[in-house]
Amino acid sequence: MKTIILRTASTYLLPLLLMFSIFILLRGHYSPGGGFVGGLIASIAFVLHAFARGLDNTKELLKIHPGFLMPIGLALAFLAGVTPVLFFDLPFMTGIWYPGQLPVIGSLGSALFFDLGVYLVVVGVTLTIIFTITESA
Amino acid sequence: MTQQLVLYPLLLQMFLSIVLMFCWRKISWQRVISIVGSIINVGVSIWLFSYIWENGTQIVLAGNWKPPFGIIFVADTLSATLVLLTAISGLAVSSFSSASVVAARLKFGYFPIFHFLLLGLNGAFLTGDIFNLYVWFEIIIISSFVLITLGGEKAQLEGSVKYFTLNILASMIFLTAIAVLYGLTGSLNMADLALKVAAIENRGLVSITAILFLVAFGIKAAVFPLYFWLPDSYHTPPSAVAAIFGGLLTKVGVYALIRVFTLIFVGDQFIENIILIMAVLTLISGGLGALVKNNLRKVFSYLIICHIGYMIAGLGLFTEVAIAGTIFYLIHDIIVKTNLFMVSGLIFRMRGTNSIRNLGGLYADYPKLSLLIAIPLFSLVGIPPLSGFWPKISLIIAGFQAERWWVVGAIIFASLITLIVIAKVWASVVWKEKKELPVRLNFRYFDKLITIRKAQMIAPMIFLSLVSLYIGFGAEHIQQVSSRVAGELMDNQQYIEAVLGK
Amino acid sequence: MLLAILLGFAFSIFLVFTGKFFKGRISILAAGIPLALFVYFAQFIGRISDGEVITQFHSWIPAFGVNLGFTLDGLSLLFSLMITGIGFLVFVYTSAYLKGHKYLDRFYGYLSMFMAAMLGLVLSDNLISLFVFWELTSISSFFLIGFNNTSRESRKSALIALAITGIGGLSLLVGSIFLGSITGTYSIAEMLTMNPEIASNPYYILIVALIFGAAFTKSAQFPFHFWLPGAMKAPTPVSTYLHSATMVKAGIYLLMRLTPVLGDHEFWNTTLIIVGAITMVYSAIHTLFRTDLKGVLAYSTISALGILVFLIGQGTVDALTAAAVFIIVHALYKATLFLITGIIDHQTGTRDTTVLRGLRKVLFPVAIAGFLAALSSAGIPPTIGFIGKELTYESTFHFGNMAILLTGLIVITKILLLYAGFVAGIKPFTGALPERFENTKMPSFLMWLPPVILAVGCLVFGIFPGLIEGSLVKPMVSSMGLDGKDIHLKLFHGFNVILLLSVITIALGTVLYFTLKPTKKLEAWIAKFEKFSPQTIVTNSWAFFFKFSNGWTNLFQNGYLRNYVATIMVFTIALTGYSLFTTANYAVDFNSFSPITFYEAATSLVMLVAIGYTVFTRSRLAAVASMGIIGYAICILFVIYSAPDLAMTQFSIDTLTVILFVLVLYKLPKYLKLSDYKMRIRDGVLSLAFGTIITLLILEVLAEPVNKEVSDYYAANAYILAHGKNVVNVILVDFRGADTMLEISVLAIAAIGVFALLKLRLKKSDQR
Amino acid sequence: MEVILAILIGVLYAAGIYMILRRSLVKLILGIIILGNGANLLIFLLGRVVKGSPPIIPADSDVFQSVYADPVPQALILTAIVISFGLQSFAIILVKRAYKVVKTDDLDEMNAIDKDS
Repeated sequence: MKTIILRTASTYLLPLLLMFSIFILLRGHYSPGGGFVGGLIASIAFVLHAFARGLDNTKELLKIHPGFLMPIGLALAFLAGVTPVLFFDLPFMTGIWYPGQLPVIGSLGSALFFDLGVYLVVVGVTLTIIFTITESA
Repeated sequence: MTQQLVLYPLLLQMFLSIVLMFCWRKISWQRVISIVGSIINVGVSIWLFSYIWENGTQIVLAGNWKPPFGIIFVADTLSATLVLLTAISGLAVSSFSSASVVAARLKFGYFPIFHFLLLGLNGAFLTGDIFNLYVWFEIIIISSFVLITLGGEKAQLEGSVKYFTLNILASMIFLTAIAVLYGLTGSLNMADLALKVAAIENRGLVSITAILFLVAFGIKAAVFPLYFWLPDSYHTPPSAVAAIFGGLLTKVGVYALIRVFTLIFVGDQFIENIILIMAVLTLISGGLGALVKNNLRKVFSYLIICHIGYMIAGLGLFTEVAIAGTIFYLIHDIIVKTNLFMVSGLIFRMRGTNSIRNLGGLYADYPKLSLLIAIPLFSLVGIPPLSGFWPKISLIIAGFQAERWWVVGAIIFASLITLIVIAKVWASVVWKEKKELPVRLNFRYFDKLITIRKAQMIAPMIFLSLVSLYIGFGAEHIQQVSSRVAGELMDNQQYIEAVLGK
Repeated sequence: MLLAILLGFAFSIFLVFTGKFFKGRISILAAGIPLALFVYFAQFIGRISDGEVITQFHSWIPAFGVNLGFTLDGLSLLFSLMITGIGFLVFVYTSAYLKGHKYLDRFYGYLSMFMAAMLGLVLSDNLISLFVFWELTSISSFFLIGFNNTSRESRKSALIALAITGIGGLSLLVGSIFLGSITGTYSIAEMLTMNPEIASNPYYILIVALIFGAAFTKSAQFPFHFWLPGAMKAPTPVSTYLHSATMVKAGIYLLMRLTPVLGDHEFWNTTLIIVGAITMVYSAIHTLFRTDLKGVLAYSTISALGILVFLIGQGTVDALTAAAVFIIVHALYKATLFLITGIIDHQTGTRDTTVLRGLRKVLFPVAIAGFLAALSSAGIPPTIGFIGKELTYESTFHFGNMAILLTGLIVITKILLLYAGFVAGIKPFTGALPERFENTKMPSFLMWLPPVILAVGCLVFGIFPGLIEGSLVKPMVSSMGLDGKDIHLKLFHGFNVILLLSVITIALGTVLYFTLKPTKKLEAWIAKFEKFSPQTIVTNSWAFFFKFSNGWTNLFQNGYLRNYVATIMVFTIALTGYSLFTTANYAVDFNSFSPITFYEAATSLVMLVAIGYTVFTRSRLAAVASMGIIGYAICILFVIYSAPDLAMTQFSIDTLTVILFVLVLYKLPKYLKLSDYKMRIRDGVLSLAFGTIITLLILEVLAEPVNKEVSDYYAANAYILAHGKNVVNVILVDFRGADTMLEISVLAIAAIGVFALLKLRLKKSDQR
Repeated sequence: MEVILAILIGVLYAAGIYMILRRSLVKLILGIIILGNGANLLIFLLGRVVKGSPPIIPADSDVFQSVYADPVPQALILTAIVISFGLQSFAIILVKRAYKVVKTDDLDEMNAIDKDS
């Protein structure tokens, strides 16, 4: 597997795929996509990198254990959900929207942060599972 | 402040789980956070309960979308009561876990998952949306899978395969039922469903959907002939896990049955009869199983099944008196069963085994703890005026009024078997002479624990015993709650109006 | 009165925490309680005999109609005095009997709990609270019988006693609730006026039968009597107190208490007479060949209880008066006999009647007590036993056309009981003192004084029956709803048939005593008949029942997952199938369906093939791969039916699942065995049936009208209110965002689970 | 086409149940996955299917102009798929662990716990 081509390719593939995954995440509100699929694409990027460069390299690149992304993602999504409760006295999960439009993303609102949380959790979960299996296989 | 009150228990548990995940491997922190959080949770739940008691059913619209469009959380008296009971059991088990669950398990996410489980339970009690209920159920089962396999011992794995398969099967049937319901009504909000289902002309389809729900929740509630996963798995995980399972997991199934069959599928004679027959067979089967088993936790597992029969019988009789009996029993059972499994854990720590044949001598070695153990044991039997006794009055009255003699007979039969089983347990575990067992190397016997750990194990038992004594001696208050719940349930218009605001 | 009852409970709880500090001194403290209560109740004698009924009411659980209502009338007063009076003596006796016992504090704890429960039982006016106390007496009896908890026999007897009285208790509960349901109250006082309505109620027989179930088990009536001899495993004070003087009379009390409510009905009277008669004769015969003193006393107690039931069954003023007097008689002499048995056992170490002789020389005061008690038990004047017997004969002798039969039965019983009384009270003390007993010491006066006091009571009340006539007997008869004006207790009624019967009884009994010599051999020979006794029948049926339970449990809980699944599926298919075929209307409108295109047909075909391959292939990898193909086919369907988000998700998830499977699978061996042909047919039929039901269900649902209210709302507001155009995503993060929050939680939990499953290894010592 | 889909779903359910009834742990998991697929399709079909018009509001408009597929079942299925994925991955690892500890894939042999009663 660890052919030179793949190694070289993965160097470029990783950032490319990550970019793509974020694009998918951001456009989710308007076209097919969203945090979940975006997260999966990002994980695939890392998995490919791991295949090419070895698991240890990927881990080093990530700096933190991928499992750590799960509480971060959950916390982000949770915050997006409770912000209206804490600061606006609105019910849980009420969408809070920044007035005005941004490119690509469209309206900026709490839903986006929520989706970002989903994205992080999915990356964390997928990588944790696959890395753990590979390690103990 | 109180506008979102319904959600506070959920938000708190979610918050706790996330914080605990951040404290990965820092188990001393986790212990403290879990216990403190659980105490706060009890406070919040009491607040919620008293608010509901004063002001009636409350709703929160998640995302601020008006019903039936968004997900809605509804706290009527039943939900608030169950949330409170979950908080109480949760606090007890949290403290018990921090002493009895070995550090290796704590390091692998025991506490975060435990709080996710509590989150799932609270959510299931509070949600007013059928698909959301499914999702809560999934939270519950995935947490319970993780907890039941945590440690990966042989018995655990074998038990969990059965647990896993049958619970997944239940989820699939549940999902199928939701699909049919959505296909028929286009709605997921339970109050809205109640209206729309009532308007469906093809009653046969409604009946089939109801049966699918009955099977799905029946598996969760461990009703005959759907209970098989329970006796094969409940004795395998650590006793703290078994405590929360024994106290609460099957009760979610019972809750769901109660909710669905008092709100959405009402007045189907065929189904009511089926429920009654299932209840009677559950009472009998569970009792017979408890009688022949020789492992303390297996005996308790079968008793769980047996006593689910009481609650289901009340639902099947479907009168206000009967439902009040069901609710009272539910309240009693959650507290006592949680306590019982902690007792089994304590005994395990004392002797290194749960086999009744090899146990004995507790009375000589631990006289005071034996008396403490006696409280849940005899509450379970329903020695009056302890807690298990009172709901039987309602159930028997209801059986008499409906002239269902066989139901009354089964209730009596189950009570008798419970009495005999518990007396047998008492005689051989507490009274019998101590049997010399081979000492297990490095096993953390109760006597070897440091004082704080001992206290963490004993205090929750005292706490729950006091609660069950209160349920017994203060039966008046509990009965008021149960009657009010029964009144609310029997008149589903009340719920519908609270949700849809008509 | 509430305080009086609670005192006992409070004391036993108090002992739990402080028992250790008091060690030797608790006895005095403990005995003070029944004494104080005795005095308390005794002061009501005057008011009660004037016909007053003292009531007290405390609200407890009005929601159930359960309250602590207490009534002190003739009946409850007599019982209260017995409970506290004999209680006091037993408490005192215990202090010497169990002196220095390690668990003396526990013993007193149970005993005072029992006393409190028993008081509650006899004072309660509310049937449910009566039941509460009733059960508490059973439980305290359980603890007391099992007091020697390391003895296997004790434990077994305690269990049997609890099981039998447990059945009775539940029977009482159901009976009370039914009674409460038809009268609308649980208060006995309120039921008193409703006798005719109750008797004419269609459930009358059922209710009475249930109440009988309670009374017969508690008062050890045939065929439930066998727990009582077993209960004699308890220390002697317990046998004296619970199993002869008080608790076993709870059933009698219940029958007496409910006589005005349920009595005066053919079913009531006949059943009680028959059961009472069988019990009294059957167990009187049983006393004949016993060699264990306690065994003799146990069976004679059962017999005496039979007599009481028999008398209550007659229901006449005469009979109830006789019953009232006999309760007092029996309490006095039987308690005495038990206590002296305890002394003999304690001092000599044996209770074997074949060896005990001549003890008067070493235990003189005890011998006096025994002698008096035996006389009273035999009904020899001038003891009160004589009066009791005369009244009994009087009532049977005037009982209509059954008089001869009933009188005959009671005379036989009395003859046998005379024998029993003599064996227990006289035999151990007469004759020459064997060598082995020469060194027997007198026990502490705390032990011998109580039986002497009781024995003197037998004599005093016999000589001066006026002491109890107006104060206890008359009020008691009135509280059973009868007029007790004409009751006059006296020793000598003149020469009449009754007196003749008495003479015959005494003569024959004495002859029996001198001729019958029970030996171990004889006892062993008699024991052969145990095969036919109710105890054996019950034991055998229990064994059978246990076997059945085992079979039933293992039949369902057989450990095979596939059987569990099959059972569940059979259940589901049966119910849904039944509903489907009885109620559905099979209206499928094919025109409403969309036409089939090529892509759809091809995808479906691929999927079918893949499904078939997954199911039947013998290679795991192939199965996984074709499962992946099923997933991709579904993916294509999602694309065709306008669900791009779903298609994307399904595609990635499906791929990931296959990868995971492969990662795991390549370590596993090939499929091992395959189930046999029959099993596959069974499973095939089951699954096809379920599949068919699902298909039919779908077609049925599709024929129903559609309601799109909710999705229309989403579509209309997705952009305007929720700022998104991909409605599915808007639903996921906004309309139903809570679901998604949970969904990612599920993922996180699963990941932790996977991590723990693969990484966590427990040390041996941490395992179960 | 709905009829064919209905039959397909029936077959999926039947195949799933049949696989769950086998003795092999791996087949059991495959059965659960197939059953899950069946349930997802069921939700999809019962929400009524529409061809070629995804529930995405056209870029130039605030609301739908023409007929569109019901988005609710799609969202539900998405949630269900993801949840099933969590459960399945856990189940697959469970198989692995169970195989390592119990040393067999045969469910009938996983009964040791029931023998000690």
